[in-house]
Amino acid sequence: MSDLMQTFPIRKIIEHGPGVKSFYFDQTFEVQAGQFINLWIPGVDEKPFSVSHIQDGQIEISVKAYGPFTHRLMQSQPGQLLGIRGPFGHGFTLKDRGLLIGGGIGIAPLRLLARQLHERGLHFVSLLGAVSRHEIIFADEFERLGTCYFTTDDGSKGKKGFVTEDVAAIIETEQIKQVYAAGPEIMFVKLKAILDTLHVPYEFCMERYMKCGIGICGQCVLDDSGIRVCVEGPVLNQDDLQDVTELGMMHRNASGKRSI
Amino acid sequence: MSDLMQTFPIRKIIEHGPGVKSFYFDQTFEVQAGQFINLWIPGVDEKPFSVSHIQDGQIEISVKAYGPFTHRLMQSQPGQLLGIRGPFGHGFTLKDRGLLIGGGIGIAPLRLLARQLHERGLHFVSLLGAVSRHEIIFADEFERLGTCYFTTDDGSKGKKGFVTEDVAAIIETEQIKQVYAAGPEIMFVKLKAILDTLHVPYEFCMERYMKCGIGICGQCVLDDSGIRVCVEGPVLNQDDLQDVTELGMMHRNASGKRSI
Amino acid sequence: MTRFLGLKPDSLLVLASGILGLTASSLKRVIDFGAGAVTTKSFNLEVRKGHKAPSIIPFKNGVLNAVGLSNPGVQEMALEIEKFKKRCDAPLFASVFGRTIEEYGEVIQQLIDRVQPDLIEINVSCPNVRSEFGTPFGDSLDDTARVTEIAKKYAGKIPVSVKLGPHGPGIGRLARVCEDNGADAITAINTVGPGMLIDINVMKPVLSNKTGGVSGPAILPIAVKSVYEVFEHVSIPIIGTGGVTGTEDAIQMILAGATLIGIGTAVYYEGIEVFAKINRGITEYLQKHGRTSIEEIRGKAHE
Amino acid sequence: MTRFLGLKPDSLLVLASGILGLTASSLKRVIDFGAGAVTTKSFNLEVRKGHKAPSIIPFKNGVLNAVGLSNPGVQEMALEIEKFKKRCDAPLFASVFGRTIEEYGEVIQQLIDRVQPDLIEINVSCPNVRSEFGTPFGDSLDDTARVTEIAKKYAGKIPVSVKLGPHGPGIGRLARVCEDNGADAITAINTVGPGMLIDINVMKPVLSNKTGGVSGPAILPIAVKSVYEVFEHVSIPIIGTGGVTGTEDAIQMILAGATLIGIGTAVYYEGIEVFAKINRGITEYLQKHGRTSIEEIRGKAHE
Ligand SMILES: Cc1cc2nc3c(=O)[nH]c(=O)nc-3n(C[C@H](O)[C@H](O)[C@H](O)COP(=O)(O)OP(=O)(O)OC[C@H]3O[C@@H](n4cnc5c(N)ncnc54)[C@H](O)[C@@H]3O)c2cc1C
Ligand SMILES: Cc1cc2nc3c(=O)[nH]c(=O)nc-3n(C[C@H](O)[C@H](O)[C@H](O)COP(=O)(O)OP(=O)(O)OC[C@H]3O[C@@H](n4cnc5c(N)ncnc54)[C@H](O)[C@@H]3O)c2cc1C
Ligand SMILES: Cc1cc2nc3c(=O)[nH]c(=O)nc-3n(C[C@H](O)[C@H](O)[C@H](O)COP(=O)(O)O)c2cc1C
Ligand SMILES: Cc1cc2nc3c(=O)[nH]c(=O)nc-3n(C[C@H](O)[C@H](O)[C@H](O)COP(=O)(O)O)c2cc1C
Ligand code: FES
Ligand code: FES
Repeated sequence: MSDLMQTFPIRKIIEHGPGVKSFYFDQTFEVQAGQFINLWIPGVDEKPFSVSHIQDGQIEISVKAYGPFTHRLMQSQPGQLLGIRGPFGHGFTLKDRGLLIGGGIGIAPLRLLARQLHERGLHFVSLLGAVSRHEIIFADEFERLGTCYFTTDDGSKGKKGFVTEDVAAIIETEQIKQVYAAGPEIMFVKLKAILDTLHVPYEFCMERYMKCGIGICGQCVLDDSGIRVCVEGPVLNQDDLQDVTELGMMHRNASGKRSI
Repeated sequence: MSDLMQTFPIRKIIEHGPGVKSFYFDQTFEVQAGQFINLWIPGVDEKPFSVSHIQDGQIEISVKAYGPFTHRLMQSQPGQLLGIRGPFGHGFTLKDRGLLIGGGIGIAPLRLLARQLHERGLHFVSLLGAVSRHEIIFADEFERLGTCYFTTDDGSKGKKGFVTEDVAAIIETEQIKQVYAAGPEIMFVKLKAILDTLHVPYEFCMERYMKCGIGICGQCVLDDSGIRVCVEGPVLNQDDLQDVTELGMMHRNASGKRSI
Repeated sequence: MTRFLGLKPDSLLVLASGILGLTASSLKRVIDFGAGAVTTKSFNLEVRKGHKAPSIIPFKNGVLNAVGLSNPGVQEMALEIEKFKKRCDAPLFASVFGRTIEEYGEVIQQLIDRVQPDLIEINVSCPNVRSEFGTPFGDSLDDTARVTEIAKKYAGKIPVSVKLGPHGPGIGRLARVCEDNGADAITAINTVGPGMLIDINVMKPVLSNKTGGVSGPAILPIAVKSVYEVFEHVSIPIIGTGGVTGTEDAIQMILAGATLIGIGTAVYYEGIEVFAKINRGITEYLQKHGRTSIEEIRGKAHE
Repeated sequence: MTRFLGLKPDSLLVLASGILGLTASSLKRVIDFGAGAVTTKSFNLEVRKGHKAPSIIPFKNGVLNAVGLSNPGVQEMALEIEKFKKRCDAPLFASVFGRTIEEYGEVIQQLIDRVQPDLIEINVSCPNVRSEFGTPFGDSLDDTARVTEIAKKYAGKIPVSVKLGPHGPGIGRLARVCEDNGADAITAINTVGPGMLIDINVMKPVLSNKTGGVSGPAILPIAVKSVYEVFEHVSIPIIGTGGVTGTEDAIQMILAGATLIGIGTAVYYEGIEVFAKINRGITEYLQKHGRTSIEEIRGKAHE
């Protein structure tokens, strides 16, 4: 694979839940869980997405309909050509006794992480949360690979509430040595507070508005550290995040101006 | 080494005979006997020269004063920086029972050939000619490596006459299987006639006016074959020379116009 | 230590405009990695989203970009510059542009009402804005003269560098016009072209804007030649920019006549480490050639 | 088989001017290696030695050249063209230039008095002659119009292609002016820049002429964009030239709107084999995309 733009046909599309679809492409590169690619709909736009799975020579991208780009993507058909650049950035480091914490579509990169941990025989536990039962995607896959805890806002699966509420307890019971998280930024804010207190090392898969993916435009840079999410991230650990002052706050949109 | 221009200090200069000097540079590339480099005197001009020797990590270029460039070169001093690009083209193939025929400064590429044949334990005989005794450069080196025949126009060393006169006889006595020649083009014309009749394979190290050295300017191309001396040559064999109609005739100068 | 318009940057390498230049944190990090000075992304009065992605795309020998001068506007950038100045002593160059000649004056006014950059760089040469504003001001001697004049007027005692491209009526003549109108320095060059990349499977241009400026290794010889030409036409200092990714490239710029060296796309090819690497390389080069200062070789290729 | 101005070259690849274009033998060999047509080196009335060496020098991402339009003059070139025509049926394009606008007419006159090339290519865009003759004619809309007009007048029924560069007042507008004045085709582009390389040890420009035009991979995006722009401005066919070294590059040119594709510096990077290689690549590409003819995708990137 490379940073140069190349186009590939969509091999298969599978719908996973309300507004979530997976797109499959021939695998032409190796990828660490947490790394992302830039997906180009020719003539439309280009946006970053995590690789959520690799199997049978295909890579899988799992997308949640959100705004204009992702809605357009939902309408695409197998055989259609999309541009792929990447993989970009640094992924998760694979350690034993991990706790994987995922919220919403953030579960996508954790799915590949779970697979890679499992393949290396590393033990882990998952804690997945969403608004409701239907939005917890890939639940069965995580369950097949190890212990799973669930939380939903409406209590329709697992415990009613947020993933952050039970983290301390799970770390204790499951003798967790490493936390991996991906999901909405507000989740990171709460997790960071808990984990810093418990002194458990962690890696968060961050999202920021991206333009170049190759570390030059400055669009994805974090205050105050100056770290580029597209190069040094998207997976950042407790040390990388030490000097980040903007966690959960406004960050930059396409103009570079701060917004929520 | 590379096609890109790089500059190197002259490490040493040795005078070999009237108007012939050798220039030594650190060896930064491998070279086959017969290949050439382009030598740039910054601010002056750039001209092609064969590598005449490699020893103790240095390459040697042996130059005869001729016109403006070579006269300027004679004035340069050790330590001075010259540009070198190359090596370019194809050199001699190393075969057993060779006859090396050199005229004048054409002896230079044969010197490296003799060395390389010797190193591989291949048997060869040399036939070197010049105007007079003083102009046969490197005679002792050739003599040290094997049987040597000499001819001079004035008879001051070896036989009086031209190298071409004794070729057939030497091929017979020495059981020659391959002829290698370098020298004035008129020598090639005569040799070709003799060798084609005897059906002895040969390789000539050709000279043509050169500009690019990288096969694009077309300056060094031979009629009617279209062969480029800088890429397919400078060493060409009996097959390459089959369709060459311009041997010993006018060839192209800097403008591309034909002249002698 | 280098001297440039009364400034004394720790290195003669400057981060070029548009690269990691949106925020104080980003600019500061580049200084930590060895840059002597940093240039902000070009900004103007408005908040501009720029072109859709792909807007920055590597090709075999360089990078094509058409970000479309996206920027958060002068107010936000002034805040970032202020933040930078609080955290860091290194010189900061503010790059500005305008959709009209008058806007150059206004944006400078609004900027220096809030914060004092060490230099104001006037971007008249971005090839991407052609379709939007007609040809760049930098393609016209007259427009370049007027923009320079107005920039100088509003910049007051803050020095002004005009950033030129290799296109238009000749960069030497353009530089002369800038000098005549009071410019304190010339930045040469902006991106080249523009160029286009077409995906042969979907049969469409890859950049959303279709065309984009070329930067990176592909343009080095054009940049070196531009600096050489500017040096022959003016006596104000030059920030030599374009395709520098290593020490040898940087030295070429100096020999051509540059006082400072802009580093942009090299951050993609070599990482932010490129600043430290070239700093080290220049020191070694000077030692090897028995020189005590870079001043001794500046413009040497003209001799 | 491709159709181009009534010609039917066996391949849409044309040897570009200045590459292996001095003699019949050389041009013939390039045809044998798979070119559909060949262009001679540009020549004029005089015999020109050109600049001293180094005059052609590779750099990291391309080649810099300042051969200085060396050529053996129209008389000698006419002989070579005649020889070529005797030995080979493939179309031959004669590239001519003049030191004055009138000389373009004279050289064409003297040429066609002796021999009939299949097309006359008018070189108005060589960036190397700047210092000698002032700026290239191709930097001026008026000069380009006049040269085209005079060339058409003298060329009679032999078609004329004007070779343009990416510089000057915009290649689209230049092409329009050529079409308006009767040009039958446009060749786009000549070399870019010019550029300069400085040796950092001897501290001198490497080219004897100091500056030279940039060709090869570095300029591909600029060439593609130029062809794309010309295609939007005129309806005459385009010989798309610049930086093409492989099949993908060639297809980009076609999608941008080229009818034939010029191949120059690729001969250095890929050998003369490059013609056969790209011919094969294009056939494979058409098969893969279920197309029966290249015509079906010409200019497709404009849709
Ligand atoms: C490293 C990374 C990995 C991601 N992985 C996934 C994934 O696996 N699955 C998935 O569904 N989504 C993923 N996203 C988010 C995805 O990029 C956005 O959902 C998408 O860009 C939204 O575009 P839109 O036009 O549909 O919505 P918009 O309405 O344009 O935006 C919706 C949200 O997406 C963000 N966004 C928009 N454009 C960008 C951009 N260029 N770069 C980054 N964020 C942007 C906005 O800030 C906003 O929060 C990832 C983002 C990043 C940065
Ligand atoms: C492959 C090759 C290997 C050579 N090896 C040697 C060598 O080992 N030692 C040596 O002394 N000479 C060698 N020469 C010849 C050397 O290049 C010329 O002697 C030199 O170029 C003369 O330049 P000048 O200015 O001194 O003389 P000029 O008066 O310019 O020319 C004298 C002769 O050299 C030829 N010549 C001039 N310029 C060139 C050029 N650019 N390319 C090719 N020929 C040119 C002329 O045709 C003429 O016959 C070699 C030439 C070639 C092509
Ligand atoms: C992604 C990107 C964005 C750029 N944005 C600007 C800009 O806003 N203003 C400007 O004057 N130059 C801009 N440039 C041009 C650079 O400052 C620089 O002049 C050019 O890229 C050549 O230098 P380089 O090869 O070192 O990148 C941009 C270049 C790139 C690659
Ligand atoms: C060594 C060299 C000589 C050239 N001479 C000419 C010339 O005489 N006339 C001309 O119109 N173009 C000349 N060109 C330009 C080429 O024809 C072509 O337009 C340019 O090199 C871009 O194509 P490329 O990247 O495929 O080489 C020359 C190019 C090179 C590299
Ligand atoms: S997206 Fe451009 S620097 Fe990260
Ligand atoms: S010297 Fe240019 S082709 Fe041989």
